Amino acid sequence: MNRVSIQAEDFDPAVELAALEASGGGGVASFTGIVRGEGGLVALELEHYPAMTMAQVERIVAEASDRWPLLGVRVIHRFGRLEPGERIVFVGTASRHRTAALEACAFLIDWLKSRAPFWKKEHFADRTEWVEARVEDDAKAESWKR
Amino acid sequence: MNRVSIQAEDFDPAVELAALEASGGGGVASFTGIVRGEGGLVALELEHYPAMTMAQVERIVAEASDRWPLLGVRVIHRFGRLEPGERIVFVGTASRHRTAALEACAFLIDWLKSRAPFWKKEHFADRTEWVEARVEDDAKAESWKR
Amino acid sequence: MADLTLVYFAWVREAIGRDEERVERPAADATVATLIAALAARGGGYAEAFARPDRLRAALDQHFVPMDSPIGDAKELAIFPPVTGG
Amino acid sequence: MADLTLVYFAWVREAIGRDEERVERPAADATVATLIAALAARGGGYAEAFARPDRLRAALDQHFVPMDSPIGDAKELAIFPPVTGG
Repeated sequence: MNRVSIQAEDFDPAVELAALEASGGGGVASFTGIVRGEGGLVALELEHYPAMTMAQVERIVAEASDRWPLLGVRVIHRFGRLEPGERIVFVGTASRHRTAALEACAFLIDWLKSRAPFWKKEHFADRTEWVEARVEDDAKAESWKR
Repeated sequence: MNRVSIQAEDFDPAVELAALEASGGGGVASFTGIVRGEGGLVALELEHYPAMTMAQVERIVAEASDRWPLLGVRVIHRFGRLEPGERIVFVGTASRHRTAALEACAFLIDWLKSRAPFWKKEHFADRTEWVEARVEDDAKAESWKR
Repeated sequence: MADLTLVYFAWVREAIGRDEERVERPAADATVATLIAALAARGGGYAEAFARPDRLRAALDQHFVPMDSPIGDAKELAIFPPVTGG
Repeated sequence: MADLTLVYFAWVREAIGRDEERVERPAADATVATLIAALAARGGGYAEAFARPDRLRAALDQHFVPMDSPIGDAKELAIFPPVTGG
């Protein structure tokens, strides 16, 4: 019931939620990341490491399934050029228990931030800039360590 | 941008997510509760305290908005007779920051469990049974106290 | 002074056999707990519903209150089991 | 023994001006860090990309590794800034 997609195309959270709702659990949690259009951002460009990305995200999903009793996990991460308001990432989890679904969802998005081989470049009208990793993101991911 | 509905009718999480995605934040978190069909459950009957429910849930939402920088909150709680697989509750949050969206979503569902005036009765083929409040649910809600 | 409206939910309602009733306003120093004890003394469904006060919760005018709260001039007292929403 | 493929991402790739190249396999005791130092010594974009090793991360055969990891018989070494996905 676990599925990972790394894709350029947009996705439909409704379709993903419906599949998770049908997995027989009592709770479905989701997180959708959206490109913020702040500071005059024109577009975000996401580069990734194709040979590594899928395997790495699947490892993160397996770790989540190991730690929480999940009935389904769905991760979608986009790459390429994305404009403000566009979806970047989706994490959905289904479990018999709400806490498991919510915690696993938070864990997955924290780990994607600091362990999935993606890099973001911001395009403004007059310049481009690589997004710097945030120390807090790394700390967040570390905080899940057992 | 905060909206609460207490209703008998089903709802469409896709519509709710779309509205939250449009709120300008970088992250949208959601939790959907579903009736589990375990132990031969035929239906769940949800009773509530109409004069109190809306005001109480709005207080909980206001508390969440006070504690996290949220751009939008959506809570839907159903009452009446619900069959296995049907949605009971939806909590959606939008924020600039993923952690705020996820934490507020977890806070809201924990508080709905132990502070919203709803009571669940389980209908089986041969008997009915009022669901007992779980000590863990109360502990979960208490754990958010500042 | 106006009467007090009592409202019941879940198995409290079922044991008593009604969802609402009006009672004479209790004495000025009455608390939720003393009123519940007085109701339990009616016997029958009341005795059954209120046999274990630790399993009950209350709201005065739609706000949760502890059992030792004075009823004061509240208009509505709700008595019910711990909630199970969400 | 086969060559080693180097792959670069984000500003490392941009500074060097290519996303992939093959190099002669380094000595048996070489680590990621010693190879990066050797590459930096080429000057130009390499010196620029590898000026601050603390800002770099690496993966050997698609697994994150610390900078002091021996390269061993890995086929691919990726060098990149800290990731910013999610």
